Amino acid sequence: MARVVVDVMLKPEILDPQGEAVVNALPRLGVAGVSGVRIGKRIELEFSDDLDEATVLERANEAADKLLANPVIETYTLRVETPHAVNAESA
Amino acid sequence: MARVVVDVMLKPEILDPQGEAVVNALPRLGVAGVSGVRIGKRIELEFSDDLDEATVLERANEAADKLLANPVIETYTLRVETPHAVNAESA
Amino acid sequence: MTNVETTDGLDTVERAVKTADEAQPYAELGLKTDEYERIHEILKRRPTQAELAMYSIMWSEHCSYKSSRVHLRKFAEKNPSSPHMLAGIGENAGVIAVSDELAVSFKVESHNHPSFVEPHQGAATGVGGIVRDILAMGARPVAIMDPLRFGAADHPDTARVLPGVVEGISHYGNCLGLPNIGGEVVFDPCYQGNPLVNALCVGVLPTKRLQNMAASGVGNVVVLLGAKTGRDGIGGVSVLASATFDEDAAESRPSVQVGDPFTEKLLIESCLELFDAGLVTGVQDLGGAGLTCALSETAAAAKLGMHVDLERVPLREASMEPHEVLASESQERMLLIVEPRVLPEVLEVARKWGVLATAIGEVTDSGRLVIDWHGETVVDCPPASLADEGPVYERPMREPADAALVAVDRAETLPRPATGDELRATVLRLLGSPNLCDRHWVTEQYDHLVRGNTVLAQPEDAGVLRLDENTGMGIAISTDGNGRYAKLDPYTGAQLALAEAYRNVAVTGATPIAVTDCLNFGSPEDPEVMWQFARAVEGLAEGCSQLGIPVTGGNVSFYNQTGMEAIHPTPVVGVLGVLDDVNRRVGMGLGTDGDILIQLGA
Amino acid sequence: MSARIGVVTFPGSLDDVDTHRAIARAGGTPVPLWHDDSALRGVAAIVLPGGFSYGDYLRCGAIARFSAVMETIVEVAAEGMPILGICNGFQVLCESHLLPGALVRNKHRRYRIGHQPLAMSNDSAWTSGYESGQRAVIPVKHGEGCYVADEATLDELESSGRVVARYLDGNPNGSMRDIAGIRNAAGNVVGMMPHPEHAIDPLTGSSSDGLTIFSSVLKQLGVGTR
Ligand SMILES: Nc1ncnc2c1ncn2[C@@H]1O[C@H](COP(=O)(O)OP(=O)(O)O)[C@@H](O)[C@H]1O
Repeated sequence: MARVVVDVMLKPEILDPQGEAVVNALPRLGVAGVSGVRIGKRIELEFSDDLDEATVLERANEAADKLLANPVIETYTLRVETPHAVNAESA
Repeated sequence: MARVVVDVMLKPEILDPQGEAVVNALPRLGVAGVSGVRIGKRIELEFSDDLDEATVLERANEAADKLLANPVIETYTLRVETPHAVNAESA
Repeated sequence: MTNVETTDGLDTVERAVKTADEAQPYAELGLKTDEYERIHEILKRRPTQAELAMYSIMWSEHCSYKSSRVHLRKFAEKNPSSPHMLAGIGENAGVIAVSDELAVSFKVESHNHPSFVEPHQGAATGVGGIVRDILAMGARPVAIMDPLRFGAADHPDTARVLPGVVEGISHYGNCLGLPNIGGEVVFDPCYQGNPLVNALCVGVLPTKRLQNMAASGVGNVVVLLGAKTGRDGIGGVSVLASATFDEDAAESRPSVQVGDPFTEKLLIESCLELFDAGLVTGVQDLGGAGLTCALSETAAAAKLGMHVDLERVPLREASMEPHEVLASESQERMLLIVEPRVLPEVLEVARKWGVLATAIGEVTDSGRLVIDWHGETVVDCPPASLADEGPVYERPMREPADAALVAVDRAETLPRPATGDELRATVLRLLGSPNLCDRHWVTEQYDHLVRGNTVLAQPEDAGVLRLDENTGMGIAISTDGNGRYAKLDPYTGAQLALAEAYRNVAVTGATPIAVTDCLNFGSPEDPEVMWQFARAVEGLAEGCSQLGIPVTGGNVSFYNQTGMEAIHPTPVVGVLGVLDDVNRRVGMGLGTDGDILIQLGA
Repeated sequence: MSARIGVVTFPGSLDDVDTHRAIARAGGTPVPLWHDDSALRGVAAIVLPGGFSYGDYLRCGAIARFSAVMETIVEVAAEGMPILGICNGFQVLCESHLLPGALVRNKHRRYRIGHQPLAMSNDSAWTSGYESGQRAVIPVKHGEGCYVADEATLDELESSGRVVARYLDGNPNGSMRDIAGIRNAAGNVVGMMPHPEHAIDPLTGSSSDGLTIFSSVLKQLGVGTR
């Protein structure tokens, strides 16, 4: 099964109230040294097996463009993820 | 500046209504072949420069463990991100 | 701290004098040549970039009311004099005494265009903006209402805009803890490219807590309270980007503002605590025109001067330039004027609520608004020239060409159902109309219970709130408007909107006492639109005069049009009434079995 | 003197004013507690009210859990002091692990308000005034009230009678087993999504069915449980 991960983040100049709230909370839990936090979405799309990587990426791109990200305030990146190796991603 | 990315996802057995909604909406937008969608959070933590990678990872782990993820419903993974190479991540 | 990158090439007053002939992009900023020349006359030199930004903003239609001002005067002229009116047109919002101790502040405002661009954030920040207006009067915001207009219900764009708008209002209002006690949802193709998102807020204050915007008291400190300042909504002045910015950066300047209701809630609580402690001399909300508007209006109102060290403003992005800081529409900020001796107490209250507070300047007796950036003066002008002395136009007006046609199409000439079957078909068509359908999908996303004083809310004709738990004294509010009526005849249409809101308030058992209005129209540069506007204002002013209740404030929204196609003229009217005892309010449902139904009126 | 019941105000708490009113209406003395102050001011019971503490950012209740007052509350909860979390307060109690499970986004994904029929149980500090199984109509209003827990936890809650309120006539958020509220094993800590403080007077709410929550705890405190 092919999986595409779409990361959707607020554009850097857009206020991220959520990130602000977390950055302010961290010192209270004793976690020092964090100067900024941005919170976005990680969206995992599972595609049916019979599609090749190019098709999968193209469709994921379309999904991101039309639905997953709001181009007015967000940007997205996407990548195919190798199954069973969540921590070893590459573009 | 060191950046750690924490990905927080709902555990597979927890219902993800947003993901469900996206799966159902995609065919209507003309995007076929997506069999499943899970929506989680991508949290970017910026650390101050003077911290080495080990410290940064340790603190990020503490933040994730205590605050960023709720172990009852979520799991998380984290990684240090090389600046200026958003699409070339590795653990 | 000196930041070489930004001070480099900084357009200071000194530089403006030396480079008198430098070309400036005033036209791109929306200023006419004669307006630009007037700025020269006022300053006796060319404006700096920062000044140019400020004049372009303050002299815009949105801030200066340059097209509407001559007409809005009718409200003041016709207003019945009322001893209960503590603040009226010209203030942030009207304030009306409802008992010996209590007063109510209310106002309706538009956030139409931003809500089309980004429905959720546009609508959310619309709520945030009107709430700060009410707060600036010293009132605790206690409820909101949302008159909305969308395009055709089955148009794909409505499917994008409507859910986003409702979600934005729901999220911001609910998160602030303000019950939503009413509003309107109307569908008409004329709003397709120009949905109307109007928001009303009502607040309550002990009469003695009434606040004032004037930056009075030479030596008093100017404090900026609330969120950090970012590049929100500075799209309008981005042509002023200095050469240090590449094109990418200019492109990325957002015209969208993102709201943070959590910060607004803390801002409300901290301001109220400061007001109650008597620590505030003057206060002004930061709305559409950000610091530019707040600094110039507070300084102008006191007829004194002000000195600001602009680099003290806490920024979200360090690379911001002075004109950007001045133009930023970052949400959730208030400007306070406080005496130096109470500054530590003020900062302590802000700290307690977790709200940023920064002293950025002081009141002077210079009669000028002087703004420095890292020690160099970038603005030096008379504040009234920005706030009160903007251009005023008497725009040409012309009765719409289709007026005769519209008038000919009279009700009597329209086909009517003659048989039972036809009547049945008509009823079914009415029932199937989106304009008469159940509003539950919208209203169940709004908290109407929070604060525990909501006596009537959706789907009632008017919202009713209890203000005094001991006596049961309360208020009723309704907003109404009908663009189709106003299109047929703006004068009568405005009066019908007033009459409907008035009736809706009266039927709860309340006595109507005051009016607010949001006038949503097309382009004032179109003489036909201008005619509609003038007629609507006359109708409303005359109607209020006949009913004996004053217009206490409101808002004008022009340019609601796509190409040559303007929306129907849409005056939205809010009426406020008082009930001695909300326990005796009358709801709209039928009572009990066997009750007698009586029709009153025509 | 009537019993002192604390109401915590976190940044972003909203229904704290309503909770004060409800406690007073039930005959108690409401005492404001501040998130940043661990002092409990001599209260005999505590309510964590509804609202959007810390804007509900990240997860509802997640940040509030780390406030000074919560540290003390975790301690006194273990000693048996009655603690009630309403809506956002319920979320805070789950995040603090004083109650099991979690509250996630409503299945229909929207914030929704409604007058909700519930079946109440009567074996907790806060519900003892209801008849067992009594029907009560109390408003719900939330976007993230879908109660989830693993099967073992759910079975344990059911078998030990720890479900204190269950949705009737339709589940407003998709919560597992129609759970609207639960208690801890000892019965002193209760969390519920519905808002009893909004059901104390038919003038401003759907009923006065919620008043029993507050009178229950006052009665219990009156007989000197603590
Ligand atoms: N349609 C109107 N009817 C009555 N008063 C109006 C109307 N439009 C604007 N005003 C008044 O003109 C003044 C300036 O309006 P506005 O610029 O919206 O205020 P603010 O400075 O709060 O943005 C306010 O007092 C407002 O109440």
